[in-house]
Amino acid sequence: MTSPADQGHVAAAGDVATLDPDEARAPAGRAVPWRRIAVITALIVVAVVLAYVRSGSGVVVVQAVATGVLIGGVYGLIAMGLTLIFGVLDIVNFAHGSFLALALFLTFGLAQAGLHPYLALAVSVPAMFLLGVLVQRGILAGAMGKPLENQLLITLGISLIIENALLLFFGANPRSVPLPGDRGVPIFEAVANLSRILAFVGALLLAGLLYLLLQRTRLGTAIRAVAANDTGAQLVGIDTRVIYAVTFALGTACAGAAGTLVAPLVTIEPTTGALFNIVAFVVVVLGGMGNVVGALVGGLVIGLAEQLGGIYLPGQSPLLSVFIVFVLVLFLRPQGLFGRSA
Amino acid sequence: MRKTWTLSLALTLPLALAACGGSGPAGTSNGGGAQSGDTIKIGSLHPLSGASAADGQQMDNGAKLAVEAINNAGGIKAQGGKKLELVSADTQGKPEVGQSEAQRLVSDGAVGLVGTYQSAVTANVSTVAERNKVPLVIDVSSADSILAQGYKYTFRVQPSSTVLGTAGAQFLDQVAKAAGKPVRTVAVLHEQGPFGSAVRDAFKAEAEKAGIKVGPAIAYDAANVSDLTTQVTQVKASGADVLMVAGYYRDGVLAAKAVATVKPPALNAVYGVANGAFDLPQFPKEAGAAAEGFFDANYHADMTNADMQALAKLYQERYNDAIRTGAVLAYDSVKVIADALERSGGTEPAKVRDAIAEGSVPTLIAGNGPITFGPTGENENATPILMQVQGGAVKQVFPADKAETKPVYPAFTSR
Amino acid sequence: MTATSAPPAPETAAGRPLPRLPWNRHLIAIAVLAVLLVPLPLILPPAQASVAVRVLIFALMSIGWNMMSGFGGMFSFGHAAYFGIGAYASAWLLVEHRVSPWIGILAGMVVAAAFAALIGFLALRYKLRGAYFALATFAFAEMLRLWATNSDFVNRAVGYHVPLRPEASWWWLQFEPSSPNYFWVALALTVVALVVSVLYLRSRAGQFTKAARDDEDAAAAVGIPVMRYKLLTMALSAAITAVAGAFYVQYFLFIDPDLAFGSSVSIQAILPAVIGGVATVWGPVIGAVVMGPLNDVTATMLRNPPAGLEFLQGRSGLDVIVYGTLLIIIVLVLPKGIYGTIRQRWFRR
Amino acid sequence: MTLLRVDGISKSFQGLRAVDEVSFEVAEGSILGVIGPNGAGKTTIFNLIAGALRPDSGRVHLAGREITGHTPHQVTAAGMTRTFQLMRPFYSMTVLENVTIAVLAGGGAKRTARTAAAELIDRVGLGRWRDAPTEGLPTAALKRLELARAVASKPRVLLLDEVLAGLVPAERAPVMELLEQLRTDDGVTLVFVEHIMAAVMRLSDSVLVLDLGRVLTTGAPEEVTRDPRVIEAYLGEDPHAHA
Repeated sequence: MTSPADQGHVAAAGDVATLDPDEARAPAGRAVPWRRIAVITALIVVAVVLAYVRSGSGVVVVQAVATGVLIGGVYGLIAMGLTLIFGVLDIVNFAHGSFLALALFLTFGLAQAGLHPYLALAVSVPAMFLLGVLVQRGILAGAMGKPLENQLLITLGISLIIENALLLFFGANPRSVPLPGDRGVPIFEAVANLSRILAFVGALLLAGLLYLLLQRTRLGTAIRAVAANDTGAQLVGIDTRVIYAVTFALGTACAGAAGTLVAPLVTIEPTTGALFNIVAFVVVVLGGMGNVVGALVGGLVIGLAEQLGGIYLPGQSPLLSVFIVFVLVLFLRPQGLFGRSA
Repeated sequence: MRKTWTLSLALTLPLALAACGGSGPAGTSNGGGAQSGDTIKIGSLHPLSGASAADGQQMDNGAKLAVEAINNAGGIKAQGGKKLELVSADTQGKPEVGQSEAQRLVSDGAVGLVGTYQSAVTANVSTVAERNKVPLVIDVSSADSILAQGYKYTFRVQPSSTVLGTAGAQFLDQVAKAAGKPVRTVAVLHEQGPFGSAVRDAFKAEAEKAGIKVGPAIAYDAANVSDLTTQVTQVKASGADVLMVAGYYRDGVLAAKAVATVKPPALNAVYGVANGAFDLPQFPKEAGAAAEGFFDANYHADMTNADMQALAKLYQERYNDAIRTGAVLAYDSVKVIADALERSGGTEPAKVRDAIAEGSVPTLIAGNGPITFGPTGENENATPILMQVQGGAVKQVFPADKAETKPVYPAFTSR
Repeated sequence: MTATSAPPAPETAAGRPLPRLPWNRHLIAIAVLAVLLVPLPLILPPAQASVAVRVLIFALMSIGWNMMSGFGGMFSFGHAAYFGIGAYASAWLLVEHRVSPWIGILAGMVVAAAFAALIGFLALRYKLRGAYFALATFAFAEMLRLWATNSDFVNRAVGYHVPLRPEASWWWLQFEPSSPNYFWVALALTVVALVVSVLYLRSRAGQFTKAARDDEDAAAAVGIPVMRYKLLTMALSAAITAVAGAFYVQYFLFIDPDLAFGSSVSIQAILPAVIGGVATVWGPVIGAVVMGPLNDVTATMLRNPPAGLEFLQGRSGLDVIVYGTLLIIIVLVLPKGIYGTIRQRWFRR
Repeated sequence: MTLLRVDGISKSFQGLRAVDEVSFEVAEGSILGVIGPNGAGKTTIFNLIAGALRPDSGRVHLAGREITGHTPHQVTAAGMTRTFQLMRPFYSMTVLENVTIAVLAGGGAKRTARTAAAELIDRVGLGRWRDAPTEGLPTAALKRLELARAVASKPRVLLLDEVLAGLVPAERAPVMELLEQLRTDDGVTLVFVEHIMAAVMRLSDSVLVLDLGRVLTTGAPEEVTRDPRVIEAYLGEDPHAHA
């Protein structure tokens, strides 16, 4: 127990990151941590080579990498919303996956009504944004500043309600939203469905938009200010209540967008969101809680871990390798791959 | 000390109240109890809500139609024409709920139980049946472990995972040899649960007897798999000429899509064993051209049987839905109990059990002889048949006596 | 409390008597409650008796959770790990090695405690707090679930059936399905767990644990080896929850990876304590009494829905919606839980 | 006789040297005042010798035994207890329970711990707050509680981090009296960080002045305050700013 007592309340989880000595050398935000990127890239290369040795087939590894990267982009988008909420509101949002499930069902409904699945974005994103505002103002605002467990339990409650309301009203029969004109597209020796590639591209685009929003707009500056120091932000005249609501809504909108993008890829069930939620938590920790760019990179890493893990541990669930990566990161780099910056 | 008492009372009261709150089931059963003199109760335990509600409701409907048919034909004649009464219960697909609901039906005086679809629930219900000495006739639940307990009161109408895997391998061998292209290597893609693993093991053992190489065997988690492309690429890399798939509906569709995307060149056929997707009418609709040529060795309602056609028609009229094989199995299971009631000379569950063990009941399932139970409670005549998607519809193709048309092997001629 | 004729409390230099400790009051209440509840299964119809047993299993799980997360301040989101270990240890010993469930319960407690100490050591060694700690516990429970699902050692996803015995037997903890013995055993286990937790809390170790929860550095500064007592608390907490798992198997006679290690199990361990009152002796018990029968009440309602809600017939999920709503309301309005709030009003010292 | 000896301890944070080769000795039964401008490294030194931080280099000896790198509870067990600058009571407990735990942690018998704690509470003048929850206690009472809790573990050396800060002048005198009593009646050796110079002048046998992580000077209170380097170090900062 050599915890630095003079740091006061280390218990606030985000602070862990700031204790990292590396943080001083790579000041928050601007500088690109080339060394760390190199290390991560090297690790990935090693993992791919080992997978090749293990499977003995180049095609299989190329396919695994392609599939992993494509799904990883989507994980990244989902995790960006989650990490944004954590960075600004200090909430571990257990309801994130259920927002995604809600967007899935919304997309399904619109597609049933004859809308092209991707056009559903025009509905699902604003709808989830609005829902985010309502949930934050209506429920979570009452628990701001309370112990972490309180928010965790509240969002857990929200997720139980949403998931089971979907079950209650739609039943558990799996549904699907086929993408018109979906087909296999060759990538080197591998193939991937067009829907998967479009979801990946869409996720990257939206992630880029979110990044620009945070870095280049007044709103983004205000959000980052609140993330860094909310009392300070209040002092310079930022209405933190508005920022909290908007940030939470942006996060849920990310889940909404992701929901529509993955709708053609997954089987739509009330519990589908929970699966993504677990992965998203792992990604968030991996990328560093509150780090938006880290979430995207973390998503790619986890997508790869899931696919390559299936090669390393045949017969084990790919989720197992995701959790192994998760626990290792928690213990060895709790501040995530890129430390903290919002 | 007064506060101690207050506290104790405060704790006891809600418990008592809660107990009353939960008295709904008992209240319901008391209502039913009034008629217990003139009807014989059979319990139907299925997942009427929850993840498998659609199948559960089909099976419950199948059981209802059987009771209706028997009552219309004059009830149980050996017992003075007493009518049957079906008491339905919802397991919600949860083992604990299944257990308490089974207990409730038994307390209500059910002479036999029919159910339950999910293996975990069936396992629990079979324990209740055994402890209360009330026979349980399993309509759907293939896990071998259920009947491996040595229970005296549990019977199963559908074939077990082992029977399915074994027959599946035999059919494949025979069909390929008849086509002049004996199978060399079978890659296996199976869900990692007890069902997929048991089918894989039985299939592998039987196929290797016929000189077919089996491997690689790739498992996946049916609950959260979202893509099978990498797995099918592994199959492609292995050069196998047949891909065996044992899984459920959602993952079955994913496998079909992955095969259509990856297109392993050496592949002659995708061959399901008890696959939850490949022999369902909606499978060709959802998977489209990707489904064409897919085989499935599975138990299936015999569409060549006139009684079956009549039942399918009745079901369509009554419930506005196409009958699934599960409903037919539930229908048969109720028939099994009714037949036993005719011969048992009483309604004591123990006597009904003995009569079931000795019975021989005609069935509507294709390929099967009459339902007769072996010493472990397994239906000795249960066997699958082979089906194939041809021209966007599921057709019975093997064995010859149950075939609507001939199997096409290799299935993917165009590739 | 002044109405009782207790021996005079020791007095201090200032001449004021020291306040009495609340522990004896808890022990007496536990004893009274136990005696009052003994005839319950004889009164209740069988279906309700099984609900009562379920309530006790919930309570037992949550008493364990509350020990670590309430009194110890280490929020666990993975108590399914310990419940599952208890369940699997006793089932494995019984099915594979014909070992009595009583020994299985003990073995489950030991293994769960050891596993908790291991997780705890790693988590504390690497200083995981708050959300990180909760997520780590969650990850370990999930890893156990995934491992058990694919491991031949514990029969993969098939799990274990407890073999039926030809006649009732105390040694094999198996009775007629409607036997009140099940309730009595569960009651006895719950009472023991409550007594153990009260005794632990008043012990030196329990006091140190609470101090370490309130302020870890201050506790270390007065000389408390914080790590040791945190690990001890986690081990005890895991052992209690493991008892619930082991008893679950003997009562339901079946276990598989999802029933043992699923995340809903972890939630079931959390909810009673949160609803009843975190870090209170009685919170988990009261929460379990509220939660246990909910499923049956809503199932009954959905079987015959009230007018206007007919479309809900045959649907499921309402019970969990009620849990979720209850959870949010409690956290927002009664953050001390039902009992915690009552205690604040009535037993304010 | 030297009870506490610190030899050249250093500590860096992210390349910044917060404590640089600091050495000093404290004789048994004496009182050492530690002063220095903000950021001089006073609290860090406390953290280093009390085990909350591990020094990068250097050694700490207590009563001849090396305690460098010991964990805080081991240091306390070895006979040295610290208080915190910001009061850190066990918030869910009453004053009595807070002190009782410290008595128990110091090895006190369970049977007598509460009585001993109550006596200690009376002694630090907290008697009227004894059964009060620590939530909502006034600062002065919390400071006394912090002191009572530290004393309860029967230390030979007591490290006090600004015990007087936050107290109005009228509240300071009794606390200072109490500290003197601890030395004379209980033979406790005191090391205290303090901004209030009057207290430093009155209590200290010797004073250690820190600046920028280094020892600037050490000596008797009167000498030190006349030292021009000390005055320079404090320039730009009012030594009573925290009073």
